[in-house]
Amino acid sequence: MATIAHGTPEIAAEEVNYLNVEHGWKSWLFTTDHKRIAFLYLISITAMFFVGGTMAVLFRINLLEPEGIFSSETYNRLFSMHGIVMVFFFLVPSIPATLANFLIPIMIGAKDLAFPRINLLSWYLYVFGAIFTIYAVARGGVDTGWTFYAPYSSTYSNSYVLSAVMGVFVAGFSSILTGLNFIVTVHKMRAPGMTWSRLPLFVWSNYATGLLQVLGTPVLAISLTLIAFERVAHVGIFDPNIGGDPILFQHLFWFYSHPAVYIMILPGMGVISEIVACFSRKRVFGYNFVAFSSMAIAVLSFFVWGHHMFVTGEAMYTSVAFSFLSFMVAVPSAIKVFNWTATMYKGSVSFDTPMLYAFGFIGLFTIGGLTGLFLAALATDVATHGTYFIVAHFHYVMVGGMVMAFLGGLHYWWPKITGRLYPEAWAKFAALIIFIGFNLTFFPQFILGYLGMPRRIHAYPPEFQALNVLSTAGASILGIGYLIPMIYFAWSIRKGPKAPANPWGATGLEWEIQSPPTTYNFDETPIVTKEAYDYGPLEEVVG
Amino acid sequence: MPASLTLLLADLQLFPPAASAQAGPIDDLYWFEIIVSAIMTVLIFAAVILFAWKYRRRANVRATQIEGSNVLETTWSIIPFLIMLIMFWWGAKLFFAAQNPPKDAMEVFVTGKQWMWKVQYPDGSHEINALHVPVGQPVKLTMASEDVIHSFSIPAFRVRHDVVPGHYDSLWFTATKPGRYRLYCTEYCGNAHASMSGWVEVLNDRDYANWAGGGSHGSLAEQGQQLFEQNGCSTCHLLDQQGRCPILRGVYNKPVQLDDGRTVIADDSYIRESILDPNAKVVSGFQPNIMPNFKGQLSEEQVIQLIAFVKSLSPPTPASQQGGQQRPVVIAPKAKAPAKAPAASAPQQ
Amino acid sequence: MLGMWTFLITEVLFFGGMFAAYAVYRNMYPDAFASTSKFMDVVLGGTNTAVLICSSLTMVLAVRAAQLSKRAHLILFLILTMIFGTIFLVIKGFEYHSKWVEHLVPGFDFQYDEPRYQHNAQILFFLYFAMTGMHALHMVIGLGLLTFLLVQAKRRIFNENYFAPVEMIGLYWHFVDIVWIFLFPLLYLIGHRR
Amino acid sequence: MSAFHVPIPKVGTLVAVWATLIVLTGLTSYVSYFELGEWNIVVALLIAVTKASLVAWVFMGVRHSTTLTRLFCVAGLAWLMILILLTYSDYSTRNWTYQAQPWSTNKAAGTSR
Ligand code: HEA
Ligand code: HEA
Ligand code: HEC
Ligand code: CUA
Ligand SMILES: [Cu+2]
Repeated sequence: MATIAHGTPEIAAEEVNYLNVEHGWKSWLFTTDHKRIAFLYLISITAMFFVGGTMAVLFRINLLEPEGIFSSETYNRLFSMHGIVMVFFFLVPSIPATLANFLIPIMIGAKDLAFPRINLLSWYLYVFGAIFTIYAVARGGVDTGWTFYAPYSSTYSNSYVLSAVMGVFVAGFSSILTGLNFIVTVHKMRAPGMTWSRLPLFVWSNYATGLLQVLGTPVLAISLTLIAFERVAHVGIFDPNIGGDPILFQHLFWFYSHPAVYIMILPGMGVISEIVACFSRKRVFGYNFVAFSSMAIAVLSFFVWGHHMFVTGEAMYTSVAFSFLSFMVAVPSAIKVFNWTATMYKGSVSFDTPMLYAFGFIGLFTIGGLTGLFLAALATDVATHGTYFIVAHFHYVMVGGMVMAFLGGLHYWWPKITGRLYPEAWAKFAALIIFIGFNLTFFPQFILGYLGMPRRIHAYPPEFQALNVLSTAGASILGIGYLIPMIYFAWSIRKGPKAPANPWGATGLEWEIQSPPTTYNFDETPIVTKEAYDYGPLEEVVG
Repeated sequence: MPASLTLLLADLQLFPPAASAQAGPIDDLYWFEIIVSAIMTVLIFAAVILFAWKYRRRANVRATQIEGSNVLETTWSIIPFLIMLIMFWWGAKLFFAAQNPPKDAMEVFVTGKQWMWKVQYPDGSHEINALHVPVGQPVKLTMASEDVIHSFSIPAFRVRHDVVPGHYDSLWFTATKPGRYRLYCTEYCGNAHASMSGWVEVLNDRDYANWAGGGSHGSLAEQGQQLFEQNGCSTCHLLDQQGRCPILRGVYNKPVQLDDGRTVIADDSYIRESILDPNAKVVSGFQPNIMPNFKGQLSEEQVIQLIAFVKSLSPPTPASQQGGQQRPVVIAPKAKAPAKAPAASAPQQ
Repeated sequence: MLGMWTFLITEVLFFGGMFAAYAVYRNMYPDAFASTSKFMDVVLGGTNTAVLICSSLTMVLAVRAAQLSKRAHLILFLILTMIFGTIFLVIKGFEYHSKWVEHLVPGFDFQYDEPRYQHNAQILFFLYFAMTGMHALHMVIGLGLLTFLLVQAKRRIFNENYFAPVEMIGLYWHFVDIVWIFLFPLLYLIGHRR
Repeated sequence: MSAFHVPIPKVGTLVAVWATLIVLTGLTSYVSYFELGEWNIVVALLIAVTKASLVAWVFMGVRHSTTLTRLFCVAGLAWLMILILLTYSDYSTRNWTYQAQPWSTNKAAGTSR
């Protein structure tokens, strides 16, 4: 279709791969190659991450002073957009739409996803959604928080709620389509011999994520539609003045948004399973349990949404049930943490960058998850709801967990994706900076939260200043930490040393093909005879 | 800068004061959780570091492949789960205990609106973004919102409850330490959400008596009586003789028979609803659509005054103790309770 | 095919949000909801239910024809299905029109003759419009898909080895029918003749 | 996927199902004219479920489908039930109150005075 390589001699000499088969923007924008689409996604979500991150930096600056620096209007718009952009346009699509999109077909020995064109469509939907949202920002922003609670969002707010809601709605469909694609692909496209018990854990966790996306997202879509109706036509569905119940919106919203937090962690867990296995040169301890726990999380996560509503006047007995179920869903997470740790036992552990991120993930996710238990317990939730304790909790799991996993995975598969190596020393340095910056930013927020500092405020009592200053300092370190990989990745795409097919000595189909892969991944469909983590002879542990 | 730094650090506070009866027990749970978390975190960090170091990659040393172990898996599912059960049970117990106020609780009314808290006392005084309570006395807050969802929170008491428009929410505590504590709105409610905060003053008995003594305006019930006249309620609701309308004397906290066969207890929420949406529950034997709808004409504060007046028409009997705001000891449906015959839906204990 | 089923699951939950809202509000305001039944035309609703069931039958016959490579039958049944679908929408249109005339459209000068239920009935009418509207939207999309099938059938694309699109759109069509099977009793038959 | 032997439904079966559906529609409308209290909705829903199952089972071909497809159908319904039932559980139990033994007033008073 597009003009074939009027490329430099250097490129012409290169093996043909998915990056250089075709050139020109058309070959990218109309591609149906899952790898190219993953690349498009990678660029778009990175852009959105920096949009969201810049907002975070701005409002963190505001929080240096107790009385605030910006007006409350500005501040409210900043954190709302930060939440919306980060959740719906960065973290939800982060690993699934990039790494998993790239890797699932390869890992299961397929040429592409089941529906390549739907895959492209989902990217376009994502972009449309993002445009709507950016448009909302440009017009003056949204000030409802990422949770869009009625009746504030439906009746009172005079910001650009509609276009933001539209944006999220459209992006939601993009997410549904990605999930649908994964589910069908995993069911139908596995290479001969790739049985369920041989699937890499990364595939398992993304399969579970797909279920969450497919089952949860439509409910978000409908609840946002109802908000939109209410805003446009004042139909009264969430309007207490005519007997509508604002709490109903919260039920519908959290029915999606709680499972969504697992959409935002399961793929990360999958990445960590791969990394830990590879850099310990060992099969994952308790493969079945790790795989099964992903599914358990996916199913159980739909039973706990009410834990966001303990203080809204939700019925007492319902709250108790939701509290109990929230603890249930924590068990499979615990299983995973223990299994990763056990995987290193008697391994051969190396400290390459991806592994450093995996360490970071295990540590920070544990802290974030354990503080989730504080919130699942009714009495301590009452004491901390709506405060910075919550903010700290979810940044620990989302940034300390998922973003770490995303970066880890990106480093791990970077050679495969681009065919280039990144500078290891810089990468280690950045990982360290990010770890330090992260803890400095968010640990003080636990303390602030129990002291009672509410979230979403632009001005706060002076006695909280010291901790807030610490937190802002941490955020700037963190910001710099995120810039470094940006720079060396950009460098590496053009100038990085060529990567071999299997730089880490890892197992798995993706490492058996060239880096970067050709358009159809495999010359002929592979026949799988081994399990995913075949690092050598086996020894049973008894006991 | 060091000077300002020391200033900052001088203010540095790491743990909030515990100034209510429920703060202590909740803190105990909190500490339990912290200790469990600390132990787990340390264990996991230690294991990760130990394994990573001990089994670091060396030439000629290969990893030992291990399949897994069902015994281990079961252990590390069951033990955390048991620990979590403790957290669950403990948290739920405290939560249950925080549900219903004791019968002798003093009642204070709170109205949240963008962006302030208005506090009204039974004696008729009111204040904005401030709450005065006596030490050692259970206080029940009955809270309404004029517009969006707010959330009333006093960190030093470890209490918090959302205030959702459309009905009453409530909250109670017993302050134990005289002093000034912050109160906040912790549900995002728009532009000035941050300034919807103020102070709770816990006073000892003498100070409280002094503070409370100063009221010159009539009591809440008297203010309500005025409204009752001004809004023409008195034209229909004659105090002692029944016209087209039910007599309001003695109604409060008594069961009311509705025209659709249900029975509800005439508590605050029921009376509020009777004023703002009279047709929602029509008293049996009366016509719907007669009583005008006062929504939009009365603010939540005024409704509170009217309720106080209606309440004052039901003088406390020995059975219903002081103040009249007691809840029946038996489990009774809250008035917001939609549908369902109470007999069927009220679980015993 | 699996893709279609997965998609239908998302549809179930999409409508599910509204069904949940319905359940909640009906539980809250049973009388107000019952009072609206006099505005719901059981005859039209029932007719529409029957029309949709007929269209489901013709649809499944169309699929069968495709499987057997009976092109003429396929085209016939597709057209019949589309006719039934159109009848449904026309009837729906009449119903909407009468609601509009009676000021029963929430957000557009809503007026209810029983002041007692003015407010709460509005919620039911909104749900009515949201649910049936969303359903009608699906019908319209379905008609579009059927047109597409028709064109392809005319072009002799389908044969006994290739008829997956017919099957898939058939599934979609039946699903839309099922949604209506629930909407009918919930919206038209509540507290009927009370 | 589709090229293989798909069981072709008999026209007779299809028409029989169609007839049943029409009859059930009539039945549910008819029953709604009786005052059965709470049972009205129960009957209406039972009939609706029957009709829906018939459509799914025969028209949508679930009866010939793989276990996987059936699993997906069941999952869809199960999740719908989770959504509706758990939400409903909140609203239907709001009026269940519970008089706990609160931190006894005496104790609090005792410590503070
Ligand atoms: C990636 C995202 C993510 C993840 C994975 C989690 C995981 C968990 N979350 Fe979190 N949560 C959020 C994102 C996330 N959360 C967000 C965004 C919000 C706020 C939304 C808003 O209001 O804006 C929130 C809010 C939130 C609340 C509501 C608070 C409130 O608003 O009042 C609650 C309450 O129960 C909660 C609980 C939990 C629990 C129990 C887990 C569990 O899954 C955690 C399980 C993990 C572990 C427990 C750690 C590992 C286990 C061990 C090491 C074993 C040892 C353990 C023991 C011995 C006990 N979360
Ligand atoms: C999903 C992912 C996600 C991610 C990755 C982040 C990342 C960050 N978040 Fe975010 N946050 C949320 C999700 C996320 N957040 C959500 C859902 C909310 C709730 C919103 C709501 O209440 O509605 C929230 C709210 C929230 C608050 C509470 C606001 C309030 O309630 O008032 C704070 C406060 O500190 C905060 C801080 C940060 C910081 C410092 C980062 C950092 O990790 C960001 C780091 C990134 C960068 C810094 C950008 C990259 C670097 C540059 C652009 C270079 C320039 C910068 C420098 C040189 C300093 N976030
Ligand atoms: C035009 C006549 C009219 C006016 C004015 C009126 N009411 Fe009523 N009220 C009624 C009737 C009739 C009923 C019984 C039917 C019902 O419950 O709606 C009633 C019922 C009530 C009840 C429930 C009583 C019970 O026994 O459960 C309360 C409380 C009440 N009114 C308070 C007020 C207040 C306060 C005002 C003024 C702000 C007011 N009413 C003004 C006619 C009136
Ligand atoms: Cu009121 Cu926030
Ligand atoms: Cu949650």
